[in-house]
Amino acid sequence: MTNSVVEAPPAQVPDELTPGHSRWHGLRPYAPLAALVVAAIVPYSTLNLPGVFEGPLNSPGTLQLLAVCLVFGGLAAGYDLLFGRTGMLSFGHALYFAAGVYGTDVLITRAGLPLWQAALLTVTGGTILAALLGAVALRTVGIAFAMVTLAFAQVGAILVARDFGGLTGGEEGLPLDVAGLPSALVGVANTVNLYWLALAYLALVVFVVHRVSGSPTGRVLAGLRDDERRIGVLGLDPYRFKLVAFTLAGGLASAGGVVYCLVVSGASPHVTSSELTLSLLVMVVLGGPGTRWGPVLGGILYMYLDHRLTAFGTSDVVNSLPAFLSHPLSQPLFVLGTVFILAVYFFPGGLASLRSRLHPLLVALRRSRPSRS
Amino acid sequence: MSTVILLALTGLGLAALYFLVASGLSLVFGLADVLNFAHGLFLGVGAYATWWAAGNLPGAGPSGFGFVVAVAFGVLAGAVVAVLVELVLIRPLYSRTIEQVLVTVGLSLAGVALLQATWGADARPFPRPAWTREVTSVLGANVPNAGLLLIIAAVLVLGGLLAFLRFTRYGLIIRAGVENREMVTALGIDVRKAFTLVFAIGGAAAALAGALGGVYFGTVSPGQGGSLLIFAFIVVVIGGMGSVVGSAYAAVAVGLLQQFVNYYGTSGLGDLCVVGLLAVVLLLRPQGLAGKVAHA
Amino acid sequence: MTEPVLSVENLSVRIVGLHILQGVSFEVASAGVTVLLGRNGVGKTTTLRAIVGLTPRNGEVRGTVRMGARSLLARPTHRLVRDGLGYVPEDRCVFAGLTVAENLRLAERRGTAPAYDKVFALFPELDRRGRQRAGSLSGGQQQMLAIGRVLLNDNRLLLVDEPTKGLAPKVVTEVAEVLERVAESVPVLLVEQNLAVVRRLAHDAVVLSAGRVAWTGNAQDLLLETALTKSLLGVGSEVKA
Amino acid sequence: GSPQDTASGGGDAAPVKVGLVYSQSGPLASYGKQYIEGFKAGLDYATKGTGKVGDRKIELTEVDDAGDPAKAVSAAKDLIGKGYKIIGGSSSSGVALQVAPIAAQNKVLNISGAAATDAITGANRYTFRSGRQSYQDVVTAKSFIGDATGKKVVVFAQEGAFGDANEAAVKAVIGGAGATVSSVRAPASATEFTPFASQIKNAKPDLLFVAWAGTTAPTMWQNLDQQGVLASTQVVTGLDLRASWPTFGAAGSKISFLSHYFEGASDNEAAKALKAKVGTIDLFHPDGFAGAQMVVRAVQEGGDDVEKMIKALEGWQFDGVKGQMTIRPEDHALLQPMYQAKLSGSGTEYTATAQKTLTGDETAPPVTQMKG
Amino acid sequence: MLATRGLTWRIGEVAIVDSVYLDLAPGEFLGVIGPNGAGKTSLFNLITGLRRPTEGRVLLDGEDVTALPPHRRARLGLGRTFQASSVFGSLTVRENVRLAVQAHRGGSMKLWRRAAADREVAAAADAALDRVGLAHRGTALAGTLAHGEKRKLEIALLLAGEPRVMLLDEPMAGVSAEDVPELVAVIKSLTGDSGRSVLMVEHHMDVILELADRIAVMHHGALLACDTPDTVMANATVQEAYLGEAL
Ligand SMILES: Nc1ncnc2c1ncn2[C@@H]1O[C@H](COP(=O)(O)OP(=O)(O)OP(=O)(O)O)[C@@H](O)[C@H]1O
Ligand SMILES: Nc1ncnc2c1ncn2[C@@H]1O[C@H](COP(=O)(O)OP(=O)(O)OP(=O)(O)O)[C@@H](O)[C@H]1O
Ligand SMILES: [Mg+2]
Ligand SMILES: [Mg+2]
Repeated sequence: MTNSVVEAPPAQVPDELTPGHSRWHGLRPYAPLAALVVAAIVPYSTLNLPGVFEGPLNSPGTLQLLAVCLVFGGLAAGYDLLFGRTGMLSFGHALYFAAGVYGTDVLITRAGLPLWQAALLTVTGGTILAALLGAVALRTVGIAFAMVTLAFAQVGAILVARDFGGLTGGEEGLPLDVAGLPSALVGVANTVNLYWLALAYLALVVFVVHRVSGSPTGRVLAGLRDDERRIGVLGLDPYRFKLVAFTLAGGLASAGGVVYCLVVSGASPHVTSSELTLSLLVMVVLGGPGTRWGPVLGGILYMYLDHRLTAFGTSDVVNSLPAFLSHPLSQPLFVLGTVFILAVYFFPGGLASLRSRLHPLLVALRRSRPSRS
Repeated sequence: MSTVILLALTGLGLAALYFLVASGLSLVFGLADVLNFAHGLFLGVGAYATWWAAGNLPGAGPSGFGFVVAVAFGVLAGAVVAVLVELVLIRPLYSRTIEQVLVTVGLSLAGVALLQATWGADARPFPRPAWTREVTSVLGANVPNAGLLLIIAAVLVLGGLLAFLRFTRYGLIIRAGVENREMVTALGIDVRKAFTLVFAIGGAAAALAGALGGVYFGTVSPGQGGSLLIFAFIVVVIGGMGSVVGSAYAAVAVGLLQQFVNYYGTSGLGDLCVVGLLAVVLLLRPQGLAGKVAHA
Repeated sequence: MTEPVLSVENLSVRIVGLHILQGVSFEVASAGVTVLLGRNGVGKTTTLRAIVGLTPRNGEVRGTVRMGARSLLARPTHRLVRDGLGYVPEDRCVFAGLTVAENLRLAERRGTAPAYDKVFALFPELDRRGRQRAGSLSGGQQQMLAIGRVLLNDNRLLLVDEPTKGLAPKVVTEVAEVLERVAESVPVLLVEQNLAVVRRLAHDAVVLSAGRVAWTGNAQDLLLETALTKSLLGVGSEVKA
Repeated sequence: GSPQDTASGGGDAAPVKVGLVYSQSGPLASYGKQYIEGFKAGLDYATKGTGKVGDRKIELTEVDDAGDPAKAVSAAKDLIGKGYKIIGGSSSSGVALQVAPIAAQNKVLNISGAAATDAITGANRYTFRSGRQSYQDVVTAKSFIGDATGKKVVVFAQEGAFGDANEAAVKAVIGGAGATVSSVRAPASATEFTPFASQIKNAKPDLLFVAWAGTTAPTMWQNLDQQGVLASTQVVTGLDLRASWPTFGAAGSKISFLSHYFEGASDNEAAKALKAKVGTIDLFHPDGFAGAQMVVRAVQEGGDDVEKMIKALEGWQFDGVKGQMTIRPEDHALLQPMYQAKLSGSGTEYTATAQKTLTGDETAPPVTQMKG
Repeated sequence: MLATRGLTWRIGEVAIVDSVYLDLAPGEFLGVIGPNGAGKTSLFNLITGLRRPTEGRVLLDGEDVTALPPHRRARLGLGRTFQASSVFGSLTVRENVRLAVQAHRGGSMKLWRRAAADREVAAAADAALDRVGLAHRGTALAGTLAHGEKRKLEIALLLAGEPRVMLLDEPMAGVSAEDVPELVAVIKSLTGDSGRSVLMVEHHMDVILELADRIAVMHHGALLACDTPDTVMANATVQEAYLGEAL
C-alpha cells in the first residue's frame, strides 16, 4: 500500500502562482498588511463582544486567548507548507512544536539562560532535529511516512513523560521560571505584549510560507504534490526538496513553540501528544489546505472553539436543556468533534473556499432581481 | 525457565489483544482505504454495550452462558454502530481519503466524549466470569486465564477473517473497489454494500476486542480504546497495511518485545523498542512485513 | 429500420462551470456499430460516461437518455450495467492490484453463466496470464482484459471508448475483428480515432464538434467525402493506417 | 483606551469575587465535581448559610480547564485581569504547578485544589493548598511497618513525575528510618504487569508501597494478586475515589490502605454539614470544603488586601472535615489528619473502615524553602 | 551518445527486458516498435533510472550511469515523456512548463526569490508552449485538459528541459489525427539541427517511418532487429510478429 501515495489534499492552486483577476487585483497585495495593522491595534479597543469573548477586546483574558489562537494560526500555516503545499502527510509535526516549547522552558528554567539565547538555541536545535529526523523519515512515502513521523513523535512523548534527570517535569509539566525574563513579558498586565509577540510570529510564518510558495522552490513543492516521479525525471531530486520543506516547517514549528511557551508560561505534555498533530490536520482542513489564509483561519478558529467551548458547556443555556442534550453538550470535545464533522461536510474546501462557494449564490441572487440596473 | 514461559505467554496474551484491535483496523484500512481513527470508539461501544447487557439485558449476565450473550450483544452493538457510521458519515465521502480521516478523527473526539457524558469519566468494574481472574499453571508459571482467553479469541478471529477474504466474492469486490470504485460499479456491482459490510466486520472485531479487553483489564472506561489504538496502529503498519496475517505477526512481535524488554531492560524501554521496531521495519521494508491482504 | 436501442436527447453536461456537452441528440441503431467521432476534447468520453452515469460528482447532467422505454439518467450505474449496458472505459481501468483471473471473476454476474470460453478464444493471452497482476500487463494486454471483461456477459448494448488507442497494428486488427464479431449479436456505440477501424466496422456515425452534434448519417458516406472528414475531423489524406 | 486597563476591585459592600478554575470536563472531571460540591458546602458552613462575609457576598465564578494547563493559565489570566483577588481550584498537579506562578506574578491569592504534588507546598507566598500532598501519603504508609530498621521495602510506581515523587518520598521517609528501599517502575501506559509482579515477588519485600494512578490500576492489582504478591507481603497503597473501590475486586481485602479521606473516617460538625449537602462524601470533597473555609477566613481578615489575606491564613488552625487542620506559615503546607483503612465487601458494594487516624503533626512533611 | 550494454530486467524467472545492446549516435533518431508487452516502456524505465536493471549497464556519453538516480541522469541531458500522461494536475499549464524550464536551468533551490519575476524562465516556457500549440491554454489547470492536450503538454515539458537525449513513449497515442503532423513537425525540428538524439516508441508506423533513421524491433524483451526502416519493414519475422495482416 506504500505505493498508494497519500492523496493530495483537494487541489488548490497556490495563490502565489496564479495571477489574480479581480478588480481588486491592484489592492490585494496590501490586504494582508491592512489585516496586520488591524490585528495590531486590537489591544487598543475596549469593544465588548458579549458571547464571543468573556471581556472587552483589550482585557487580559481575551488577549491571552487571542494570543494562543494566533500561535496556532501560525503553526497551522507552517504545517500547511508540508501538507497542503507539498502533499506530505506528517503525523509528527507536534514534535517540533513540543521541542520548541520544552527547549525554551528547559533552557530558561533549568539552565538559567537568558530568553534570547534560549530562543535562538531552541529554534536552531528544533530545525536541526527536523532535518535529521526528516532525512530518515523521507526515505519512506505515503502512509508509511505518516507512520514513521508519528513514531518519532511518540518517542518524543515518551521521553518527555519519562522525565529524564527531572528535566521535563514528566506528566506534571514544567512551569516557566520567569525570574530571568524581560519584565515586559511577565504578569497579567503585560499580556498585550504576548499578544503582539504571537501576532508577530503569525505574520512571520505567513510571510515565509507566502514567499517560499511563490519562489522557484515553492513551484517544485507544488509539483511534488502532484507527481513525484515526474519531478525526478525533470532533473530535480525530490528527496532534497521534501527535506527542505520538512526542515523549514519544523523550524517554524519550533519557533512557534518558543512563543507558545512564553504565552502560557510553561510546558505541559499535552504538546507532545499525537492528538496535537491530528488537530493540526483538522485546522488545516477546516481552513482549506494550500491556501494562504485558510490554515491560519482554521488554526485560529479551532483553538478559539477549543478554549471557548469549555465555557459554553457550563453555560446556563446548556444546563437548562434536558439531560440527553445537556450532558453531551457539556463535553467540549463532543461539540468540537461534531462541529468538525459538520465542517468537513459543509465546507469541503475549508473556510477558504467559502468565498467561491458563496459566489454562485450571490450571482443567482443578483440575477433573480429584475434587471432594473 | 518459568519466568521465560510466563513472559512468553503473557506477551502472547498482550499480542492477542493488540491483534484483536488491529485486525478490524487493518481490514477497514486495507480494504476500504479508510484510516479509521474512530476505531477506538467502536471498541468503547463494544465494551460498554457488553457491560450494560450483563447488568440489564434479560438472559445476559457476568458469567456462564449469560456472559456469552452479553459479549454477543456488545459485538452486535459495535457492528451496528460501525454500519451507521459508514452509512451516514463515510459513504458520502468515498474517494476523499483525507476527509474520511478527518471525519473519523472528529468522530473519535465526539464519540468518546459522548461515552463519558453518558457513563462518566471513571472506570467501571467490568462483569466477567470468575475463572477469568484466576491463573492456570503452565510449566510452573502462573498464566492469567484472561490472557489465554484472548489468545484463543485472536486465533479464531484470524481464521474467520482469512476465510472471509479467501472464500467469498466480497473479498474480491472490496479489493477492486479500493482501487477504482467507479469501475466496479461499471461492472454491475453495488460496491457500497461491500464497503458497509467491511465496516460491520471491522466494528464487530473492534467491539469484541473491547469486550475481551474489558475482561482483561477488569474495568471499562471511555478512554480505554484510544490508548490501545496507538499500539494497534503500530501493529497494523509493521504488519503491512491491510494484511491481516501481517498484523498477526506484528502483534506477536510487538507483544513479546514489550514484555521481555520491560522485564530484562529498564522499564519503559519496551515502548521505545516497539517504536524503534516500527521505524526500522518501515525504513527497510516500507510496505510492512507482509504484502496486502490480496496475497494473504 | 427498427427501434433504436439507445436514444440520447438534448444531453447537456456541465463540469465546474465548463459547458462540455451542449444539447447532444443522437440514436444508436439496434444492430451493428455506431461510431462517435470528433477531435480530441470535443466530449466523446464525456458523452459515454454521462450515459452510464459516471459523470464526476461536481458535474451536472441534463436531458434524457433512453434504452428502449427506460430512462437511464436517474438510475445508478450498477443497475444499468446489470440490465445489459456494457462499458469499456477509455483508459482501460483494469484493477491493477488484482490478477487477470480475479479481474475476470469480478465481472461475472449472478444468474448468468460467464462465457469464459468465448473470451479466451478471442484473447488466449488472458488465459495464459491468469495469475499475473493486471497492473503489470502491457498497455495492449490491459486493453484485451478490459474488453474481455465485458464480453463475459450478455449485453444489450456496448459502449466502447477508444479500444485501439496505443495498440500495435497487429493487435488493432485483432481488436477490430473481435468488435466486428461482437457487433453481430450486440449493438455497439464506439468511440474511435483510427479511421481504418471506423471504415471497417461502422455503420452509422455521429460526429461531435465543440460539444454539439455536427453530423449524423452513414459512416461510409462520411468517409468517402474527404472534404467533410477534413472539416469535421481534421483528417487529411496522410492518415490512412 | 490604553493597551490594557485592568478593572479595579469594588467598594466595601461590593461582592467578593472568587474564581475557581478546575476540571469540569476531561479525565479529572469527577475530581472537579467533588471539589466544587465540597467547596459550596464549605462556603455554606463557613458563612453559616448566608454566603456572605460581613455584608459582602462571596460570588463564585467557575471555569473549566478540561485538565489542560494552557487553558487553566488562560482562565486564570482572564480572572486576574478582571480584578479577581482570589483564585483557586486546580484539580491536577500539572495545572496547579502552572497556575501557581501566575498568582505570584500578579499578586493574587491562590488556593490550590485536589492536586497532590509536593511542589505546591512552598511554591510561593501567594499559593496555599486545601488538599493533602504525596509526602503525607507516604508518611501514613510508613506507619504500617512500625519500626523500619532493617526492613526491606519496595516501591512499585509508574514512570513520570508522580512515580518519582512517591519513590523519593518513600526513600526519604521510610529509608530515612532505617529500611532499605528499592523500586520497580513500570511505564504508565503498560497494560500487562506480570513481569513487574514477578520482579516484585522475587525481591521478597517486607512492605510493598504501590503508587499507581490511572485506568490500568485494576489490571495491575489483578496481576499482582495472580502472581501471589498480595498474599506474600504487606502491600500498602492509597485509597482512591469510591468509584474505584469495586475495581480492586478480590485483591481489595488483601491490601492495607492509607487514605486521605473516605466517608466515616471522621465524625465532626464539618463532616456532618458536608454529608448533609452532598449525600455521600468522597475523596476530594474535604479539599473543596477546606478551600472554602480558607477563602472565607481570608476575606474576613483581609478584605481586598492580598497581603493581609496571606497573613491571616499563615499559621491558621481550623476544624475541617478531616479534623484539625493547620496551615504551616513557613511553606503553607496543610497539616491534616490521615488514615489507615481496610476495604471490605463484594460485588459493587464496598465499605472502608478506619484502622487508625494519624494527626496532622504525625504526618507533617519537612519544611521546604518558600520559593517566591 | 546513449548506449546500453546487456541491459536485463527480470521479475522472478521472467526477463521483461532481455540483454539489450543499443547504441544511439549523436543526432540519430531511433524508432522502437514491437508488440504490446514487448518491454519497450520497461526499457525506457531502465534507461531513465526509474527501475534498476538486474544486469547490464547504461552508458551516457561513454560514462556509466547505471547507479545514478533519475534526477542525476536527467541533469546529464536525458529527458523523457510517459506513455500515460503525467503532468502536474493542480498547476496551470504555464506553471507546468515553467517548472520544467526552471528545473533545467538550475536555481530551483531558491526559497526567497519570486518565481514569477523570472522573465527568462517565463519566456522560455511560453516558447515551449507555443511550439506545441498550447499557448492559448496557458491558464487552464493541467488536470482538466483533454487527453490530447495533455500529450502536447507532456512534450512541452520535455522541450523545456532541452535534453540531449530524448525518450518519447508513444507521444502520438490519443492525439487527434489533425494534430499528428503538427507534433511530428515539432519533434522533427528538435532533432534536425542540434545533434540531439531521440529514442521513440510509437505504434503509428507512418510516423515512425517518416522520422526514424533506424528502427529497433523488440519482441519478448529482446532486440529482434535494429536497422534501417526499409530493411526492418522487409524482415519477415517483424512482419509476422508485429505488423500482422493489414486491415
Ligand atoms: N472532470 C473535468 N473537469 C473539467 N473539465 C473536464 C473534465 N472532464 C472533461 N473535461 C473537459 O471536457 C472536454 C471534453 O473531454 P472528453 O474527455 O470528453 O473529450 P474526448 O472527446 O473524449 O477527447 P479525447 O479524444 O482526447 O479522449 C475537454 O476539454 C476536457 O478538458
Ligand atoms: N512490475 C511488473 N511486474 C510484472 N510484470 C511486468 C511489470 N512491469 C511490466 N511487466 C510486464 O513486462 C512486459 C513489458 O511491459 P511494457 O509496459 O514494457 O510493454 P510495452 O512494450 O511498453 O507495451 P505497450 O506497447 O503495450 O505499452 C509486459 O508483459 C508486462 O506485463
Ligand atoms: Mg476521450
Ligand atoms: Mg508501453
